[in-house]
Amino acid sequence: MSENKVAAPAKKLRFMPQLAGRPYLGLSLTLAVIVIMILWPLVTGKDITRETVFTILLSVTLASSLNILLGYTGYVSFGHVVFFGLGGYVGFYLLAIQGWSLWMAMLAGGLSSALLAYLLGRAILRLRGAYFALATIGINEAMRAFINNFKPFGGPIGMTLNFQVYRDYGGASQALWMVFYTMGALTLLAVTVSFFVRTSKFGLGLLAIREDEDAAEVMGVVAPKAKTWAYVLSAIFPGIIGVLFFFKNGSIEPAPAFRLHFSIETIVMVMLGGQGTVLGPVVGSGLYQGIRGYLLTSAIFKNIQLAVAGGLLLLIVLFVPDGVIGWLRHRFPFLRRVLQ
Amino acid sequence: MDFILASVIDGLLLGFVYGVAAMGLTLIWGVMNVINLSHGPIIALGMFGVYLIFGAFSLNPYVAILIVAVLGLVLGVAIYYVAVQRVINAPHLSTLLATFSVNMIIIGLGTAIFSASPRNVEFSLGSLTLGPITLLGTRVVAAFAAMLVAGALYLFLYRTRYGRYIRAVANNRDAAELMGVPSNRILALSFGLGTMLAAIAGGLIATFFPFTILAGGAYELKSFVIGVLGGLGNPIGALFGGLILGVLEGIIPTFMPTTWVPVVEFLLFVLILLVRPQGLFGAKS
Amino acid sequence: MNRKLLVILMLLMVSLFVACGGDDAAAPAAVDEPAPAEESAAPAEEAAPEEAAPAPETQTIVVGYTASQTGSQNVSSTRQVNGLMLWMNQVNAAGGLELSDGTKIMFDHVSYDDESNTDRVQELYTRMATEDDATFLISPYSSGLTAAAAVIAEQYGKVMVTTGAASDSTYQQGLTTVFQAYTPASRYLTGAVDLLAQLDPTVKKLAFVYENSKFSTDVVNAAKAYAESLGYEVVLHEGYDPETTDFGPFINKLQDAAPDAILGGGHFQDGSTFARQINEKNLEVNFLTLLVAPPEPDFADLGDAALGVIGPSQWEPQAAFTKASADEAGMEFYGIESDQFVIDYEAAYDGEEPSYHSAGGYAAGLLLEKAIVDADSTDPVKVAAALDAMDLLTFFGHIKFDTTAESHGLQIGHSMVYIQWQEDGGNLGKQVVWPAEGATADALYPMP
Amino acid sequence: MILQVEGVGKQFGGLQALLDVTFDLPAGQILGLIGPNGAGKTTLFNCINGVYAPSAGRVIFRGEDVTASKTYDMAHRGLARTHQIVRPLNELTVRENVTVGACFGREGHTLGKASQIADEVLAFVELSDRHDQLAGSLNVGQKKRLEMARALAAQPYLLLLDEVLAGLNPSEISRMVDIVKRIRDERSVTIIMIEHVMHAVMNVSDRIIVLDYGEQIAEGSPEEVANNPKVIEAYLGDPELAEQLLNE
Repeated sequence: MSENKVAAPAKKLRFMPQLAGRPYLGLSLTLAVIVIMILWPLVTGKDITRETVFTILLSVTLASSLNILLGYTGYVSFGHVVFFGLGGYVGFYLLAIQGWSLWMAMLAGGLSSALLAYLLGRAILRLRGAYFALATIGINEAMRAFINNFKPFGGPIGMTLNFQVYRDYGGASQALWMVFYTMGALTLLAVTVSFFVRTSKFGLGLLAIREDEDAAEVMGVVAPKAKTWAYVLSAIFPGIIGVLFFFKNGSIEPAPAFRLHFSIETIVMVMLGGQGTVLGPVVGSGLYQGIRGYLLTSAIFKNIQLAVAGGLLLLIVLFVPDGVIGWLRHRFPFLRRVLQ
Repeated sequence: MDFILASVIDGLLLGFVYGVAAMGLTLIWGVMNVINLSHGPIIALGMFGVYLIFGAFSLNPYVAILIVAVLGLVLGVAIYYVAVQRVINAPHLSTLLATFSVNMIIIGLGTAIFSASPRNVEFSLGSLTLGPITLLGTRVVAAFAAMLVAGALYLFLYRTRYGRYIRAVANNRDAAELMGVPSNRILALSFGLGTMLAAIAGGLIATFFPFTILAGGAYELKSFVIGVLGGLGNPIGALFGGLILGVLEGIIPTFMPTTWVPVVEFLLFVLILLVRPQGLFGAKS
Repeated sequence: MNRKLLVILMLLMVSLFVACGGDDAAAPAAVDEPAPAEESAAPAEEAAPEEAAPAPETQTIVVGYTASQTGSQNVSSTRQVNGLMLWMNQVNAAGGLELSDGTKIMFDHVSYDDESNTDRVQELYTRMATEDDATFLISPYSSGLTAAAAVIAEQYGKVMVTTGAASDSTYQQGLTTVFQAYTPASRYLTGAVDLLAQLDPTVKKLAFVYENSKFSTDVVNAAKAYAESLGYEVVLHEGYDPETTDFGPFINKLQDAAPDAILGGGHFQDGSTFARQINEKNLEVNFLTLLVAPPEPDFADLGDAALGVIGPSQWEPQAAFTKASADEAGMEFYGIESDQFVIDYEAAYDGEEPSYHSAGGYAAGLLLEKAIVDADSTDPVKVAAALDAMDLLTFFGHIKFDTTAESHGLQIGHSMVYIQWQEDGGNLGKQVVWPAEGATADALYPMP
Repeated sequence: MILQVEGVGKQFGGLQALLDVTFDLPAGQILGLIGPNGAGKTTLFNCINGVYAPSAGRVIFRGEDVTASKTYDMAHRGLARTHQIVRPLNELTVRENVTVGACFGREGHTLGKASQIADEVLAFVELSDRHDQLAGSLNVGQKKRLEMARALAAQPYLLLLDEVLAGLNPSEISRMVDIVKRIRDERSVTIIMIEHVMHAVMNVSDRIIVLDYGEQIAEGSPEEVANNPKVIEAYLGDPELAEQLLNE
């Protein structure tokens, strides 16, 4: 390992924003990119652009959240979709059956995911490496199977929303725009949270855990607590946007809510952009959705889009494990100030 | 009573086949600490292999399984050299994602070629009625075949030179290398054996259940559960793990709705990971 | 330094825009339709509408739908699409529809493969409603996928005629633009219970083993309530997950509960597998009714396992819905007659026998056509109003929609028939066994 | 007394790694811990700083019983250590590594204050010019000093140094010995050091404890220990060689 690092160019820039010349440049850049994305559908005036950007924003939020655990803390959560699904379910139940407002339901969805993460965290974060990854898969599958049998949540057929609900939000087409802007706001918030975690003392502790958990503990990082909070933080936004997503969908069922593949796609986005960086998940999500959209619609690749995506992933894992942003940071040290 | 007996026997017969699938997964983990996320698609390829050979040449499915086994071995070795070798010492995330990308490639190509529509190997060995219990011929044969495979694996690992090499590499790769074991080739062979077992399990399942190219996913998850039950890295433990899972799948539906089976399975899985990660029968530490 | 930053900023934006824009630019390549044999001969107009007819009066209406070309629903879905395309080709071959102002309406379609996957359905219906400018939508096959599509139709205010989607619950969500061609799920098995009562009044114990899907759950909930109201005892009531391939546990439970009759199933794949495994396991059963699978001609592939199995059907070739029968009942008749539909369908698809899914597909198109004619317009609001007002007989049967706010669009005119696979001179064949007035044979009871 | 170790023992399965180790350490001393490989020195460190829970005995730190505390508790209480095999946080910069020590150590400083301390400590161990390099890219000697800096940044009361001289060349050794002395003198940090480089440990230690097969076989001033025949026998094996070493 160490031989590789010797070759790395000397870094001249400082990492901590409060010490750097312009502390929030990286954050501002990232947020600017997202704001432009949010405004893009207004420019084109097309519904389909809004739908595409919505998908990207959703991915950015999920990827940025996962990055707190995966990139900063070094724990591979393969079943992270469990928070999306559970939050979505709790919120949807409150919304559709109990008649709560969307906002309260989203809050409740986020909180229930956070609570699940807190309870789980104390138990499964003791596991390391592949064992942790396996446990997260097990939890997701157990949760899916449980919800599949849980009658208040509709069991296997899930729940549907009565369309009258959209009237409270100005009709169906108004509601779609509202959902979109809410998604945008949440994305900005999630990325901002990710940035402040990355540049905080708490975040430094997480990075130390990622590099060497035992050594970090010897230095005084209370790893069990820090890991649990990282887990909780990485669960909140998936829970909130789960509610928003299924509100938009109008129905929720166990299979789409707890689709393991969805977690893995999110990991791929984080990897593609560069794990452990703030901008990485944003770029990774955009790239991934762009590639996926292209493959799905291309005449040549549409039938084998999954295979092509798999091939790309393999190339990234084998040859660019640091992702786009990680690679740029290594290759062009002067970019480290901007590409955080 | 008949009801419970019939359920347990059904479960047990299936359990042998689950065991073979899980042996493949756990062998790879034991030798190289890689969780093979392409396990499911390879099981599905085993199913399709038998389906195609049976359909095209009208070969007996059990002969077809022999051919599928060889192909599975070759495929596994190829996957090792292409996708795994380079990241074998990298953090777990890399091997997980590398094997997952193989999963995507197989599923992607498989869906394009075979579509996601269900298939059936139209093959029957009739059934065997013993008092209140009716056993399907194909399932009985599959259970025997699974026992044979497990026995052969045991003999291979403990009675042959390459088997000893594999165990040596599993134990301590560096030390084995120093003693002159060609560790990279042994790793490739182990990966191939793991996928071969998966393909065989798929072939056996295809003789009695319908399947799609996506069908392997469920058996992959079962293999995780079994692997953890029997101790990850312990192929013989996996066979017992398979039997336990099979019996659970038989017994649970006798007193609660069948759809609760996966809830119990996965809770057990997480619980064992937390409490006894070395599995019920111990494994390499 | 600032210039470098600027360059990076621009690069990032460009890459993201490419990512967003890529989706806008290209549409998923439309699926290749299973080409009906007559297509090549028929619609020359379709190929070059501007030249064939004077431009101002011809309007081409795009109908959007997805098909499960792959995935678990592919058998039934393919039949449904075949039926729909037969309708479209026939309308276009006949020169389209003519409105009172002289405008000619031609139909075109846009469709994608939904892979029997809910997420895909929503993505694709959104695309059809926005990007592909589909004026009207036809549902995908199956209640689960249709519920997903209905949300999009409602969100974008598109009229959608559903077919192959019986679940009642979808229509109790406050939909306003979705109309159901099928008899709803709640009336799928009630007739089977009546049939059983007639065949053997001594029977008391029933078992329901059914797929955990929207459709089958709606069916079984209604049938169970009905059976219990008639004094039947339900000794087993259990759902199985849609991807189930091993019915062993359920068959063991059935053996243990020893019901006189088994009702249930779900869709084609699981239903066939269930029937096959019941047969393999030599389960003693007198009366077996399964959803969806038995009426499909492909069910005959099961051989012995199919014999005696009963299934509810939305339509059978033997059904005699003709102009004459409509006149007799004092109802309006519209479109093709049953006999002609069978002949045209077999001619178009190399002798493939139509199933009720095929008929449903054709009927969905036919209803849309009729609504446009009645509305004398393609305006969605007017067409929806015409559908609301519709009450007529077609080759598919009686059609009338619920117009109450609670269950708007629910089919209330149409009703089911029941078929059973029987042996006739060594050949397996479907016979209509219920209702008695339309029966072509007596039901085999107990089943062989 | 800053540290009291009372009858500490540690067993791994059938192996008795430590048996009944007892000593007191007054503040301000440098205590040398020597013994052959496998004598249990690092195990003793691990029992003191909470990596292992001792199987027997008590550890009292600054008057409080801290037996079987977590490592991070010990860090917060003012105990810091280095590792025999260095454990840099490879993908973080040198400065970030040291900042971690300051942030999460005894004082639990804020990020801003911690990085000031990091700069100061890096200057103290003469690593300032490397502060922006990734820790993984340092050479062994630099990594040893990084370990030391990280531990110091925590501003501990007691510092456990595990073979900080191993693998260093003679000039690096004298530089490091100098640093160790200055830590005690300028920063009034009490130190226990495990060391194999005899002349160095004899030179800096106020007192020395000798372990052999997990047992404490001698304790005393460097001279006493060096002349203890039991020590010479057990640890140094060949008395003549021992003498030679001592005279170096």
